[in-house]
Amino acid sequence: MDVDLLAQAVVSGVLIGGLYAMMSIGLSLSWGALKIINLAHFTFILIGAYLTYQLTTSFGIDPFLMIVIVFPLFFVAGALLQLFFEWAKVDEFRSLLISFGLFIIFTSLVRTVWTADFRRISSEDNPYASASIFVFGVALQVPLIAAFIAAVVIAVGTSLALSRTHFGRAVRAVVQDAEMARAFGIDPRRVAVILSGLATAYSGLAGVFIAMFQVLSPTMTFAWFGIVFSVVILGGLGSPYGALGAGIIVGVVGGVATVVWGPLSAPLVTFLLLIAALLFRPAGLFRRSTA
Amino acid sequence: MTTRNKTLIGFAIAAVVLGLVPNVVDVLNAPGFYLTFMFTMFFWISQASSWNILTGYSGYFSFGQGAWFGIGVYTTGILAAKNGWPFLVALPVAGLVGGAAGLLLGLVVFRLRRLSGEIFALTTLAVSFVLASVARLTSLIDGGRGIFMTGTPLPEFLGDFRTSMYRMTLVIALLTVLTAYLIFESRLGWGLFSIRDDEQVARGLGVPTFRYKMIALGTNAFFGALMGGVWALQIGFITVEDVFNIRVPLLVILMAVLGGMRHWMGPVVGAAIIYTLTDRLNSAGLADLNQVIIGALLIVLVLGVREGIYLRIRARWVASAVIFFGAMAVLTVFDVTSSLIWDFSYALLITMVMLLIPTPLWERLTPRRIAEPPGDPPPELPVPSGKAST
Amino acid sequence: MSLLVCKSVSKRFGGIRALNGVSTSIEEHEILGLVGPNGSGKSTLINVLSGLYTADDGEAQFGDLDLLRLAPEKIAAAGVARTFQIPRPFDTMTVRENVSVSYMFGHRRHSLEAARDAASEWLAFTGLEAAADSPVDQLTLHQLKFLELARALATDPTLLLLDEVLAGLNPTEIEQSIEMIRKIHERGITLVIVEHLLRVVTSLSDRIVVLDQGSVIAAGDPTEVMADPAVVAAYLGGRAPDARGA
Amino acid sequence: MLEVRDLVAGYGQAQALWEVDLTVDDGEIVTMLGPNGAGKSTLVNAISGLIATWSGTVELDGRGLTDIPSHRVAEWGIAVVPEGRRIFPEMTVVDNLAVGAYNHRAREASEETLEWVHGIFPRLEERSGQLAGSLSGGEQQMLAIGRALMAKPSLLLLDEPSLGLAPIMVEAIFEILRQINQAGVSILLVEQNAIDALDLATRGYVLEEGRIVIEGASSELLENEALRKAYLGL
Repeated sequence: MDVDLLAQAVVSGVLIGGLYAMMSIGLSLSWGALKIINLAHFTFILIGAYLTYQLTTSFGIDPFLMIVIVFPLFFVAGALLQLFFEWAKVDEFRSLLISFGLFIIFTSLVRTVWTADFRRISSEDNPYASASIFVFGVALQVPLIAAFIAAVVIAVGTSLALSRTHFGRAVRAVVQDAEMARAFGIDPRRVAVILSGLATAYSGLAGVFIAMFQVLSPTMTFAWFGIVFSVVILGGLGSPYGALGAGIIVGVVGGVATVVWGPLSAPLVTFLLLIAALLFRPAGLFRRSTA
Repeated sequence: MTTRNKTLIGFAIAAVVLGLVPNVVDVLNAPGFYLTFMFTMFFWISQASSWNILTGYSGYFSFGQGAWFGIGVYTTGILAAKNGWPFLVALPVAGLVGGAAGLLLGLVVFRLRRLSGEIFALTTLAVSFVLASVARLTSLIDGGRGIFMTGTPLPEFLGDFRTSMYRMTLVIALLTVLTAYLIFESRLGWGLFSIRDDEQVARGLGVPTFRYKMIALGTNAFFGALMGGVWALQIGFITVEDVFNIRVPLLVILMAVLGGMRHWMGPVVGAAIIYTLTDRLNSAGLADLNQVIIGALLIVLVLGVREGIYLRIRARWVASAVIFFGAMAVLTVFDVTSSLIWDFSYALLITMVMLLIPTPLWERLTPRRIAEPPGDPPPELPVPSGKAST
Repeated sequence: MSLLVCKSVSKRFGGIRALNGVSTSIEEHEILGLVGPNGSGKSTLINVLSGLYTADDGEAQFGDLDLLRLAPEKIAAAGVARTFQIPRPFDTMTVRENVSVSYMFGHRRHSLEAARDAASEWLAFTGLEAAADSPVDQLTLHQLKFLELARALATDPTLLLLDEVLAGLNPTEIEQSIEMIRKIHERGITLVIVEHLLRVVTSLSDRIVVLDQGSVIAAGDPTEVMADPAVVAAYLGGRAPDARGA
Repeated sequence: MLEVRDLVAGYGQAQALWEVDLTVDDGEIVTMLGPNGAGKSTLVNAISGLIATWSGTVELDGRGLTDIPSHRVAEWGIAVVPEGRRIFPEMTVVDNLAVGAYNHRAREASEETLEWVHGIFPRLEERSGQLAGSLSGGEQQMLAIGRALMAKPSLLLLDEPSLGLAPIMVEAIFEILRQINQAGVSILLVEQNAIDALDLATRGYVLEEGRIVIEGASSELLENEALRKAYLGL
């Protein structure tokens, strides 16, 4: 076996793992903290990607600038969506169905606006796609590195916010015992709206990075299902560090499997890992067991 | 006569009438797409009904329909197309392989730990992903090359390809719905309903929950794979991407939820409605709009018609019948559209609009008597005995 | 003759000992009152005996079966039924269907047809006929509690464990419920009642077992037991007499 | 300071309280006694806004509490130590305390309050970084009280703090309640443990089947036969 190839696989696996983590944190937070299995996150990623494609192509905006545009836009969308869920008073099961409905609607809207053709930001508008940095002799795409850094920033930032700030403590209190949180002055609704905004914004950001180096198509969400759910479950619901760790594991395992058994084996190994986790550690790999 | 006998006679009549359709189409020299339209509907009715036996009855939410479907497709693909088995011998084997796979999964997930709802759902989803990967990797199954079904010979007594497809899917759909009905009206069914409502209490009352869940999952997988086995022929060229995608489970969920998961007829009605809408909008070149409508419909129904369309129809059966058949009659007589299928779908749409009227508003619009199906006594309000003063 | 003999039944939750070696017996055809202050382990004992929780230790001999080693459905089939303090009806079913299901399974297996008739009988017994075809969400709390009873009775139990049947009811409803419990007892069913309304328990029960912090602190004739200093201390607090924890 | 008039409340359809009247004056410790299921927890939950009241009024220092959103009650000076403690098990001890000081009034002073609480419960300071779920029962009770104190309440509601604790721990907790009271916090103590509670309180009420059946000074109540009757059903 080629050691260089393996090293390359591990390093790029780690990087792509960062992207996986960013794609998954939104769903993980929504499921773990808001008790809403929000399939619409898949389409938030998709829309984030297409929006990036459109604005960079039409107006020549720098792809990295899209981060500042997408974040607030998606934050508001997520907050509004949460208000809708609150209004509809949905339980976990019905949230799955409703967000599935949203998933279908958004996906076909994307298809209507941008057609089913493959889209890619032209290299003029996106100089980063072809740029690589050599680290230890391994070529790494710039967008992938950027995505990894962004994922680390998001995971660390969210984790710190959850553990150190008043808002973060309020979130955790609401998740563990909403009634008691309320008794101490926390408004669970406000917390949920903000959190949903953040979760949605993260998904939108993942889309920005995807647009930077991948070819876009409206059906790409389906390929994400397996990876994102693997990361969410392996990482433990609602845990940003968990998502980062699980994203990297999924990325590396996939990369190594590709080198060892060929590219087709990567999903198999990933999903077997997911099934093992579902059966033996449904709370995730990184969760301290408390009970 | 008992309700059960009436229903069974209904099944027999449906079987005979639907069984004669190819002959009628032949005699009238009607276009062949009528048969295609109907057998595709049978496919979805069977898929949705079999899914509902597990999820609607027992409450264990499954994303795994694609797995059972795919097992069926690939089993007949391998046996009939690659190894030359007679198709009608390969077909039941497909069902059995699917059923066995279902039981195997059940053995693991129901025994190993009591999985909560979402974890069970995701496990079933993951199983179809794994199967897809295995199929893609293994050259014995697919190996990324796909399987051509087009040369597979079918017995002559089934008729030409379309008619054969029609007859096979009809038989399987009837069997699936009949099974769903028989379970619905049995101890097994009631045991499953009690599991859905409160599994702990069900066990405490003596329901053998493990065995019942296994039967439900096995039956679901069996019929899913059996129909998948037939569908391999319709696909023609089997690829992993076409078979193990998220489409089958998603549509099946939609259909059952829309029609209503609490009744055996719910998925039948849901499948008929969704498939008709999808088919028409696609043929009108509005595939994307179609998806938007279906997604919106799902949201509206989940929020507004929690019991599902079928029970709504029962509660408003007079209005439904009048509007549907009235619309059909008007559309056909005045020849508004180009085909019967269009008439059917317009009538369906109009009826749906009526069904979406919220119950409180509906009750104010109609005198109560008319909305009541005959034979069913009006639900009596309980007499509060010594109710707490508030 | 003893119908059920519990020997050092124990159950821990995390660091808390909910049941700390409970030994007691239930005689055939008696009404046994199970009382004790909040958190003393009464409901836990019911949950352990009905198989809802798995005990950590001990045994509960019911005939030649050890209830602590049986799955809940097997316990039901052996003839032990229970009710829940907060009613847990099957909420997509009508009242009649709730009772039918329990008759179909329960102690002996019955057909669907037989269950419809039997359900009527138990609905009549509990006075729920008028509400028979209503969905359960239209019932009052009082009716839901009687539905719990009807459903438990339909399993044809020899031993019935009642967990706080009276909680949340008003005085009139309490009187009606007491009558119902007497009627059930007259049918030859052995009853264990967990109840916090002591005046009711003492008047209904043949015998009383008092739990405190997961242990039996007294057992016997209702009036005598309730005058026991250890019991008084368990309820009123203050300096614990030496009997405590015995 | 606290005035409850004609309070009616319950869960779902189950009415648990019938026209309850009670008052707590500034600086007082008042105890609400009663057997299991008498409606004591419902009373605590209704006053602290955890459940909606059906009718009647709850006033703190003359301001009505029944119509404000329940997450505002803390701001107005009521803090609760609920039955079963209900600390946030997967948060650290110090984070639990910080949640207590979430309301704006308390947040500003939270550092001083934390010092005060650590002074009362040195154990909580030692265990600062530990997950609350891993504490012993007694420590969890301390944490629940500490968390409530962090809210800088003028009135502290306690729902059966003695539940499930060893007698020696009960004694310690009650001693601390006395300290807290001397620091100027009024206390409404809901208890089943009548003798210890009356020992601590100046006045008491007895709740039976959702109604107040006796009220009076602690010394009188202890001798009252009706108290025994309410508890022991004799």
